[in-house]
Amino acid sequence: MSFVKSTAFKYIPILVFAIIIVDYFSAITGLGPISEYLRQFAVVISNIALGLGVISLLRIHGKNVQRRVEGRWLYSIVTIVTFVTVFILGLINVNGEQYQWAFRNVYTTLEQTMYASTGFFIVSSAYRAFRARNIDAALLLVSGCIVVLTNAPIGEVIWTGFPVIGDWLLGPGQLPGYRALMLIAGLGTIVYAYRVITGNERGFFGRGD
Amino acid sequence: MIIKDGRIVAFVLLFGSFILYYIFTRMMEQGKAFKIRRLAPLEAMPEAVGRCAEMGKPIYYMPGIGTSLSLISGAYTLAGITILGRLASFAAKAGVRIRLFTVTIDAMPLIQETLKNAYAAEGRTEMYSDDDIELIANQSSLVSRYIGAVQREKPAAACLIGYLAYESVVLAEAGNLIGALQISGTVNLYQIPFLVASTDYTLIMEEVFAAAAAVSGDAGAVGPIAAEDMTKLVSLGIMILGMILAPLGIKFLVELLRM
Amino acid sequence: MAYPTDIYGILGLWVGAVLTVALYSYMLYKENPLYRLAEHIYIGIAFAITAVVAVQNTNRIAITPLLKGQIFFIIPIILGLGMYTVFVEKYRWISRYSIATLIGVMLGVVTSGTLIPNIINQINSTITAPTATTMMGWVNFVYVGIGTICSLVYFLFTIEHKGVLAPTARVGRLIIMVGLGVMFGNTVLMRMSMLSGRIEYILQVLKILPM
Amino acid sequence: MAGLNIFERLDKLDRRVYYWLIVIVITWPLLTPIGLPITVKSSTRSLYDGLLTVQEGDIVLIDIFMSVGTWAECMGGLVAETNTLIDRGARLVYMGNSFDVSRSWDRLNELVPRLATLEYGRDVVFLGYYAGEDAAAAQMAVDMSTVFPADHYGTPVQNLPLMSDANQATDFAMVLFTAEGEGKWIQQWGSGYGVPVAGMGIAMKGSALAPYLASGDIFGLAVGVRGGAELEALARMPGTATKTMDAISSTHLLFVILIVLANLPVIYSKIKGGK
Repeated sequence: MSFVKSTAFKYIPILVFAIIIVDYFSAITGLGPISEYLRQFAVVISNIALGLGVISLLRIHGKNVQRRVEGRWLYSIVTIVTFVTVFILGLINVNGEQYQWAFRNVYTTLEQTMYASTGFFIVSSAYRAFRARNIDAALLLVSGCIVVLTNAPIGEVIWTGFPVIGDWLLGPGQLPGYRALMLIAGLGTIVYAYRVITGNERGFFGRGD
Repeated sequence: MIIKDGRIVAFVLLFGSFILYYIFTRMMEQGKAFKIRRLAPLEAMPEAVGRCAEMGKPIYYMPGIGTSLSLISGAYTLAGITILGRLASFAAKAGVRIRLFTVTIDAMPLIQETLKNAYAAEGRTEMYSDDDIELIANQSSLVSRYIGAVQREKPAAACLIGYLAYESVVLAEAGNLIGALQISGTVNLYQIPFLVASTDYTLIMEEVFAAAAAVSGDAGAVGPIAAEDMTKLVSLGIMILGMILAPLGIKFLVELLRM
Repeated sequence: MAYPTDIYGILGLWVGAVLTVALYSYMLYKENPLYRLAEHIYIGIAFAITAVVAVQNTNRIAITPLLKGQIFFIIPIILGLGMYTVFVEKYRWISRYSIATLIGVMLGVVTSGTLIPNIINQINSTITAPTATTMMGWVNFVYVGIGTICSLVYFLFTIEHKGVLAPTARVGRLIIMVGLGVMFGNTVLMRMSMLSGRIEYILQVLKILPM
Repeated sequence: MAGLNIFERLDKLDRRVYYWLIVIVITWPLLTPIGLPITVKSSTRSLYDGLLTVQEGDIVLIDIFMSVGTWAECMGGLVAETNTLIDRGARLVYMGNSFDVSRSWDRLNELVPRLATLEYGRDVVFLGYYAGEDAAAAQMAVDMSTVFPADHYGTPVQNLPLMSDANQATDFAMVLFTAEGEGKWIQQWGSGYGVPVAGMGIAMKGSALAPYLASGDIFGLAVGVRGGAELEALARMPGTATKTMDAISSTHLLFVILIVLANLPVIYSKIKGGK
């Protein structure tokens, strides 16, 4: 039993990896569906595991309410009530009017708004990063600004050269940097996969600990 | 053909690399020393933890916004969790609380065990609390939660290491605003400029994986990293050869790589 | 689309507008109770909606086929439920099997998804001669090729950047900076279009702009 | 701040100042549009030209990969594409793998009222959400009905006449991606079955897809909201993307001005340090 508890699971990643990768490379029929099922299994496991998040949410905010943590518990009530209400509405009928109303007006709005907030932060980030302290930073700054002026119609109005240089930068200009980064990310990922497969990555499925 | 057309080179690449990694691991076990390069972001961890201890503040950790361990982003999340283990041992020594925010809910058991093990190794099991791991449903709600918490709690340091997307600029700027020391790392190349701009130390691309290896430091982890440079040299060799052949109109290499 | 006339429609628009303002009050003012309210609504509703989708997915992918006789779909269901053993120290080893399965799938997906797009295609595109045999085509070919080689040299870490490698790595670094600048500049476009979308929405709710 | 010169003050500028400036420069052109001319990039033109090759009755697959968060970036282009394809008499199959895709579909219907004039099931179908990337696309290429036994509204595909003509990759005249997720179509449908692939990507796709465009793997590409505005200009249907372009101009100009301002202290200290 202790083998099952502490060792056997370490071979599962190798087994699953082997099935998917053999299916990927070889023309053996029959493996394809198994490999596809494994991927679906992962989706199911993840979806069922979402409940862990719900438990965490209810526990953290439930505690805040229970202990009347100052400045927090009222907000925690909002979280719990929102969650419970919308979840139940969704379970009853996902196409129901109330659920769709919440989806459309609350969820969609918050998603779009939060995502768009990057518009603010990107400027303050650039304000600090785009300083020509040395030639490296100057290149970052100049290429960034030319692309910005290429994307906006006003750039062309200021100088017709911007789109010409900008289009070159967007095409071949940035390509070597992009490629090199893609390459090293790829090579690094393969090494990492090897380390996990051979159990040299730490964590509970590794050799250590 | 046993191997599908168009995947022969990929097959050779994958298993060729694996063999190379194995050889280097063995070489290292037999006493050959490979220097793994200095990774400033990793070395900054004690400083970050020290700052938190001094100011009596927690350190924030965010292993990215991958939605599941089973996706490609899962690899980066996993590396982020390994690095978390390292941070946790520093934090345990200094008695600094780690607050973690994540949307990778299915990684929760792994995160839990990583923290528990790190604390236990320092004899500080009491430091672990489930409440310090905050699981959040999706990317954007995590952003709202994180930047809100940053302002209210004002952590002295923060680590953003894993699969990061648009939120990197928001989280990093929010941390920057309160003057937190920030360590970041991602393999998503679009986010690199923002992380470099807004955080103090950044692990760039494969450095995230190298850092995860440096954490353990044994032959099985470091050997493959040294071998990786060999695969880069091979890629360089092919590209140089190809650059010479192309103007001569010889398409042999290009055709070969398509196999 | 016209401005809604029914009470729910109008209420919806205003709720949306208030939430938008609430979130942006963080940036334009500071962290405040209104922001905090929006944040807490957000984490609640995001979980509710994700959970509803998770229930639907589980039903569609696993439970329906299981009930139709595809008995092996019991495996992921058991593994998924196994995740919950983390709360009971004695049985938490079961959750390791669930995690191990996820990691196995990840390893397969990662390696099969990286080899060709990230590595082989990148190398191959670099050494493929330009189709248009113009002067510019070849200039770009040489620039991209040499640039990629230099940039890759910059990322050689166990081999010291000495001799011919030193200037090569330096050029590589500069070329990477250009690439990062372009990515930064390009991202600005998307961020601003989205922000503009939000501001337009508020102006529409206020009836300053037509819907 | 006393005792600081102008450059040092600039350096310490509260970030809220420029956050507010952004709000102002977006609002202003929305209220009083300037309408700067938009030059069409060649990649957008090839996309549009490709749409014009569609013949009456051709079936086009449109993958709405965008989440609701990306509407401002991609909806304008999607609307222009849809309108152009309706003009050509194409039959349209929509799907998407963002779980909120049905919201995007509803929004598209609001923005293209003509979609409602088509006969659902014969001229247009919304299949709804699908999960997975390459595996899903590969499966669809062989047998669409195994991935989508029913459409979004639960109608079995057997009851949708359009879907009996569109059950595998070779039945389709082209695939258009929206926002992201183009890789699977290029790999599985483009390379695999020779189905022409194109579409509109988020701004960052401009860099990422440049090589695919050069190699002909995709026949056209509209990049971000700018690409959307170019499509609208080509189709002579100015819409949401065109409206946004003035705000894009003003914010981008502000961005560059701020960068220049940010660099003044650097230059100043260099000059001062050099003395």
